[in-house]
Amino acid sequence: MSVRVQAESFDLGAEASRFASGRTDAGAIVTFSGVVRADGGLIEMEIEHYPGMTESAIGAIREEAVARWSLADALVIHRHGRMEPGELIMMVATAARHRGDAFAAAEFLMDYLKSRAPFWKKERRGDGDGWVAAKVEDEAALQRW
Amino acid sequence: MSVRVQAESFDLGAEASRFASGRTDAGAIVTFSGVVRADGGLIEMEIEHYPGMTESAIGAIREEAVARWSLADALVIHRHGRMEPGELIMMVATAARHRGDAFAAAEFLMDYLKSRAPFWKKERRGDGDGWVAAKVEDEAALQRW
Amino acid sequence: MIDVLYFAWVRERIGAPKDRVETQAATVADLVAELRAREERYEVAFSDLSALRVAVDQELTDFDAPLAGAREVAFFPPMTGG
Amino acid sequence: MIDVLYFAWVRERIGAPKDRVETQAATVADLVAELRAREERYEVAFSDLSALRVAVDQELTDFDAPLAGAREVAFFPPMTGG
Repeated sequence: MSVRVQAESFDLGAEASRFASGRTDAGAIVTFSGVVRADGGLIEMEIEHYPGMTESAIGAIREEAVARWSLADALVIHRHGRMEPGELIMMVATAARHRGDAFAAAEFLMDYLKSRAPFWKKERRGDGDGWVAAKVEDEAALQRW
Repeated sequence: MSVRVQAESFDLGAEASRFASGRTDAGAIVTFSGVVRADGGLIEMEIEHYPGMTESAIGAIREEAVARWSLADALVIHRHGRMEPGELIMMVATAARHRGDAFAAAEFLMDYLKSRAPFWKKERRGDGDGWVAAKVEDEAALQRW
Repeated sequence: MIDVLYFAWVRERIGAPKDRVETQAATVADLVAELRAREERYEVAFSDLSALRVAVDQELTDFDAPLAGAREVAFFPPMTGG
Repeated sequence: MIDVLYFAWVRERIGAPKDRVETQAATVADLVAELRAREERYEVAFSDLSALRVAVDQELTDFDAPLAGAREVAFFPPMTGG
């Protein structure tokens, strides 16, 4: 399964190993993992999503990356629900013949997941809760593709 | 150990897990892994290196990446000796607060390892052996940093 | 009948994740106008459309999009995935 | 006495990984001239300096680099790591 949207945690090492194993066609494998940072007294992060649209939006983004950079493979795992600082939120992995394509495709996937996949992060702190605001630079990052 | 030069194979999953675990300071973790491709009937790849200089050159490249992108951590593992198609040649991992820095630092490390770390690849094929020629585009890639 | 879904702070302001709406609205903007006229909490949630995004049948679109044949419309703030 | 190291096809053409050389060469280029005068295989290995790289005491440098105090000089083709 190349796109997974799940509440459960996942094992980066096991996923990276499985993704990389047995490849003799792709010389370059890139992974990106997003971790909940303990900034400013964060107690917990809760991610809301739009079931149905999440899977189809990520699937479409993945397909575009695979076609655009002739990827041998691409994987996206994204969690929703509650997670604590230090926990993995999501990962992407890309496999390509050459490193330039694997890096570009991974960055493309991340830029699109940030601003075009229907997830919303809420932070729980000692002094209350708050929705994370979208960053202007994340929207701007899409312009380069 | 943040720089390892070794003949032994390594476990991408275990390395990635160890590198990522327990981070609450860095929200973004990037790994790159290089795999021996089975192109054109490749039977085996043999990598020669310059003991002593290899470690110091990679150490210096790593330090520069850490300083330039304020990385929380960076790891480089590079093998020498013989390896077959499908085997991992090397990996880098970077940890930063934000994804842009983690990606840029990983690409910087790769560009420098390609052209400035003293490794030389020899390919063994059915029709004979040959040293891999340095690519003009790999040397050119250094200009962007 | 259209299912209208709300996410994140839009859901919180409206106080519900979903409405089923009987509407003849031709576009998303027309639907928004109908919702705003309902109650104060809708008026508040939709007061600044520049802070909102919309999907029709699970595809991102804009407020001019036609609603003919649509089964599901969702309103939410800019996404913060990754 | 300086250790002169050869890697990859430079090593193969010279037929040895290392020489210990007694030299008064002031620069890398002077050392190369001395080596080329030794034997045919050195002449062949150093025939095109643009295809070679040099490190003095394990630091990359160029053929104009001075050798005063150097303990180790290495010649090799452009690197192909990663």
